[in-house]
Amino acid sequence: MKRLWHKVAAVGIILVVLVLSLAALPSCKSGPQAPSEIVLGTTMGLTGAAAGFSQGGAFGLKAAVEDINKLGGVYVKEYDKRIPVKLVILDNESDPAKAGTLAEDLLTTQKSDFLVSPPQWPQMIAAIATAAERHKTPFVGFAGPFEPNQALRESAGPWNYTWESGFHIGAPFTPGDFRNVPGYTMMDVWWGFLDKYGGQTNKKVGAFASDDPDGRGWYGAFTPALQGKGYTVLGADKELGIAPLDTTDFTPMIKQWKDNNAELLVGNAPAPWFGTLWRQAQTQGYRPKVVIAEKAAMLYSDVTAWGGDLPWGIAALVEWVPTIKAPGIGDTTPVSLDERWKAATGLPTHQLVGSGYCQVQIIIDAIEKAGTLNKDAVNAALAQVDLMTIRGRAKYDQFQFSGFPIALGQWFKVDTAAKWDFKVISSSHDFYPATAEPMYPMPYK
Amino acid sequence: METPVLSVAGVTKHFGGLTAVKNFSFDVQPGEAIGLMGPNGAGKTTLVNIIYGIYKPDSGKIRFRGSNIGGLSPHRICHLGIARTYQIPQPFATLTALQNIIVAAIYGRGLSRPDAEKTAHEILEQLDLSPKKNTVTLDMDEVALKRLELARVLATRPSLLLIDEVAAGLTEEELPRILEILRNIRQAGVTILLIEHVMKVMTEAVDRIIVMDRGEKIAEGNPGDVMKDRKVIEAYLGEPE
Amino acid sequence: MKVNPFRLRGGLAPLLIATVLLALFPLIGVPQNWLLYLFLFFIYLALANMWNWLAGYCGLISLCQPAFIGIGGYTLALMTWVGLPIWQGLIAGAIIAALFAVIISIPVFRLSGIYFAVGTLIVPELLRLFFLNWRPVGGLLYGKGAGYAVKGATTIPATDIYWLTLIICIGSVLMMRFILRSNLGLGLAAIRDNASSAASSGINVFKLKFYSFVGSAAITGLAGAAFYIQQGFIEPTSAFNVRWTMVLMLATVIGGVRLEEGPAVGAIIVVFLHFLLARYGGVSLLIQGVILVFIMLIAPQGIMGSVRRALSHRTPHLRRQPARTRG
Amino acid sequence: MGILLGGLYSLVALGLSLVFGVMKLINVAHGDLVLMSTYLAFSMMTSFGLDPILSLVIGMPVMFVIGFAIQRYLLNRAFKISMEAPLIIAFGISIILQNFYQIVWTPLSRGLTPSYAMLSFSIGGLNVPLVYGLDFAVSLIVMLALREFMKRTYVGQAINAASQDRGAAQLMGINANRVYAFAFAIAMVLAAIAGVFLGLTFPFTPQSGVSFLIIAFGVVVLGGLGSIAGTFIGGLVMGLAQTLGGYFIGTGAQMFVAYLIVFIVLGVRPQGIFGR
Repeated sequence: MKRLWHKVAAVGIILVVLVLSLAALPSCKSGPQAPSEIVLGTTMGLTGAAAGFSQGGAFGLKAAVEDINKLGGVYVKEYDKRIPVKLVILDNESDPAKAGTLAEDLLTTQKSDFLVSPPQWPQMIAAIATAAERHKTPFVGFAGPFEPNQALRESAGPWNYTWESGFHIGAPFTPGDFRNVPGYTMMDVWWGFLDKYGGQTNKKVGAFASDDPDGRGWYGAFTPALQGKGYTVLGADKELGIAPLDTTDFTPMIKQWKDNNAELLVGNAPAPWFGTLWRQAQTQGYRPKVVIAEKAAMLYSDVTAWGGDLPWGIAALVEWVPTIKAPGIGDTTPVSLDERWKAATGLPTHQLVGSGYCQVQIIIDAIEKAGTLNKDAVNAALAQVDLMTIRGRAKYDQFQFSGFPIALGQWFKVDTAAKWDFKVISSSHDFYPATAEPMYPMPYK
Repeated sequence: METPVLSVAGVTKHFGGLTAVKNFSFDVQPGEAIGLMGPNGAGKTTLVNIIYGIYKPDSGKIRFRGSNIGGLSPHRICHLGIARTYQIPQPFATLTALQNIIVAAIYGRGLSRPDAEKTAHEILEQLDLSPKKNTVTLDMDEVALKRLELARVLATRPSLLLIDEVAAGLTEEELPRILEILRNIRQAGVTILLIEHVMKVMTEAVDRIIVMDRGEKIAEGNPGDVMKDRKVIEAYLGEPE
Repeated sequence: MKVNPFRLRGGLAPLLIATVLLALFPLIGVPQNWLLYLFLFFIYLALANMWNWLAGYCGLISLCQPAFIGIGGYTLALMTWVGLPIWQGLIAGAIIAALFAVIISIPVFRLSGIYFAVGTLIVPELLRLFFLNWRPVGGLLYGKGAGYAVKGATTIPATDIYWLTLIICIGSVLMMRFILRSNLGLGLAAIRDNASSAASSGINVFKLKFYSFVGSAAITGLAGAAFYIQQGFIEPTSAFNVRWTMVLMLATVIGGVRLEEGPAVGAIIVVFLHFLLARYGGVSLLIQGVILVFIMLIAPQGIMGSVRRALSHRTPHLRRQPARTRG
Repeated sequence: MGILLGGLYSLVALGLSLVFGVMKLINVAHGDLVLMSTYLAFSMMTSFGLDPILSLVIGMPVMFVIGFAIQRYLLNRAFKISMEAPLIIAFGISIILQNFYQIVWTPLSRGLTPSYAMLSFSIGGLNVPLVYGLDFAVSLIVMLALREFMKRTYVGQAINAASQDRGAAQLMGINANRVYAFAFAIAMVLAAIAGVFLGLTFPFTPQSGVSFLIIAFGVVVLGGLGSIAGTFIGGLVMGLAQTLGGYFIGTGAQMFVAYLIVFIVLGVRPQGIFGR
């Protein structure tokens, strides 16, 4: 008899805990759907491997939300009033397996009206996009390079509610698009630099990429393009230079590049990955004349972590710098935004602040265009967005992708406490002026 | 002559530099009860472990009803009809006495659950354990555990039973009962190999005694004769080590 | 007391009522986030049950559960790429995970006790590295480190996923009930208590452990595949991640290892932490780690173990753990 | 090159092997404890400009005390609970440490970069980084020193005895709990040395502990659990497998080849190549 009692008690406790835990989650404060605020939700890795990356993007999102709320919120015609914006950020600890459930949580518990995302890993974008599609909620995110994200979209889709922005690696824009001019694809930006100095090298290239969607997207697009321009990419048929994210020993590939005297070293990989490679290259005595390390050399905190003089002279895409001439919300300018970042964190410029900021500008524009918070109406309005943001002009193409302008920068040694400064060395845009002459060849001590 | 139930022929086992069992041979005939005795460390338990497949002998053969059982795993040996008890009882500590026996009846004899339960009750009755059938064995005393050990192995319905000390720790009053139990087991047709220190049990329960010292057989014969053997007395008294 | 196979011979009624109630949730307009929490709860419970089966009842501390989860997920994703329906992918995920368990059992079953744990820990890492270098379908932009999308995952409604995981979860609960009350459970209890004695009572120790390992792998693979339907995307590093092991252990240990209802209580708490702590980024895992250590030291039998002890008058055997024998 | 790297691997694995040999515990927090030393050295380098290798003068005693405390106050209690309790507690410690590092030192990738970390010397046309050479030399020295320590000192002999047989050691009048605590503390000193040289060789993040652990596991399994010489040789095999795998199959397959060898060895000889 006592045993039956155990059973009843056990089941009772399970049910009570279950109900209590569900009730305790703040979701249950559901009231009438008065649009007292517009909730923008996002999940990103505030901790874990992606944290350095997310820090700037998250700041940009928050700054934009502060700015719009300073103006009283977003004007929504349906209610003829300004509605303030609330931003909810859930930390997925840089774990893609967590991103999926948290994205769902954004829509169910947090009651997000719309989803946004700063630049982050394709896996995270995929997780949010999947949730957005299930709940038919517009998602405005910064995806980075177009090609791998388009591949993802094609295989995982349909993603009718996902609107991504970034830049193209090499794929051309549709005829008639205003972006069919120099300065909108990574290749184009690189040619601006390589056409000038490549001829002074032996045109032998060591190409590297991390084994992830970004890295593969780059490798697949760039190695043929480089070869088309008369460069020799060493071991391209054997995918020499592609290595998994946690690789610790790069000496086999470095040895090949060095033995074949590759005077250019170019690629796309995360910062720690490239930092290890580059350090081993230095101890091996491999000294190419040109180094372009996409993604790896984007952030100040990343390159300083390599230590020594390793960042010196390394080039990468300029995603966003405060010298861009572009509008923010209210009286915010790129320079004032950058100052806010520096004041808040004590760190030098973070390039992804602007990329985060512009996502909020886009969704606000779409809401105002739609004049309602109805999700389908806003989704339709997103297709009509044509807006100058702090990151450049935003306009979605038939792939629901908005390519932003880019330029090339290089890390300079400076006398400030920060020691390193990222300067624009080559640009086709008048609103994105070059601020320094390129260093060629790579400076070594 | 009948095929011996158990035939141990020239078995030797070394552990490192130590020879635990040395060229040991004996046969056990059907229905017989044999005693194996010897001072501590003589290698008795090792010999049982070799028979039961826990250790592999370095040389020699072990036959059960004429077929070689060397190298078989313990559960196979159990299925052939050999059962053993441990010197220190090894019950399934979180199960009740009844469940302990049911496990053996199901897995050792292949009974269905209801049949196993019925058999288990019978065996518990037989060994005076019925009052404790629902006690978790972790809470049982040493004497009861000794019997439970015997009960468990009986549930596998062995034709040969290797008993490693059943009477140790029993009081003088409890001895007759355990002797009776052993007699009952024999009457059911089970052949017994008994390791025991309690002389009274040895002399009353077995037909033949084999004496072992430092891995070797030093005497064999009926209980009365063996007890008078000079080598046996020396083995027990000569060197206390 | 830990396993008392004749306990709770009836008692299916509460489970049945709970199942029906849970199955009705999506239809009676329960808030959507409940369904989300329950979805994760179902997955975690199924996974934790399977780990409890191995670690709690067989004494096999398996650290390779992420391998089965990842294999389940990958099988599902790849099946959608060759155009097979999702439900076939699910079943295939379970089958391939079980087959994989059969293969790795050859080396790992030569190890016992703590060596078994070491051996199994390497397996997910080995698979992670394998999948980082493997691209069975798709072009340059897919597979290897880039991972695969589960095609068509966005078209499956959240409620369908909810029901699917409910079925898997209840399946795992019933399976545990059945096992613990069957001869298999009795045999496993015997092995766990005393392996050598079990062998000499006629139990084929290897066979029982092997069946458990493979069975657990199958359900774990199934639950893993179901998880990736919701996730929609799989790549090697998160699929074969030690974090899964953390979740399973946490759920089982908090609730009470070797207790049937332990994983259920533990899974509730883990799900709760999962969502609650996402708002306190940075300290979330730290807190989980502290909880794990704390519970292990203060209440090694977990919450339900302590509750049972409080309810039970027959305390001695609950306090004392049996001496574990080396298998 | 692989052999030199293997020296480092065996250094990382040594503490794990010792703890396993003595108390039959798989210390899954080993990688994170190694990382603690790396971060200590990093902090001392960035705040006081102290050379990472010199910082071991502080790092080793600190790690000794931490090791003693963990064993004394956490694991010792866990051993009394059940077989799996220490394993689960070590798992918890690992998670706690990882997140602690993340909060204190941020999740960025760091490196110990004194000027000599970039130097290299050449043997037969091959440029070998100076730190690789240091790794190997230090691991050899540490290995020999540990052997002598175990042979000649009382504590060493006691640890040895306890690792052979706890019961027997207790009969000889050795307080096993104390010996365990010492063994763990010594393992942490080994971890301290390993941590600094790892930091000099590879960049690290708060998550790096897991990969260190898995490498160490591979080494220990290859070499046989609890054996010093075996650990050393296991490390060399691991390093060699990694490098050769890299040369013949591609960088992506480096560690895969190494683990595959570990797994095959496990299947064929569970006690390791050199285990008893």
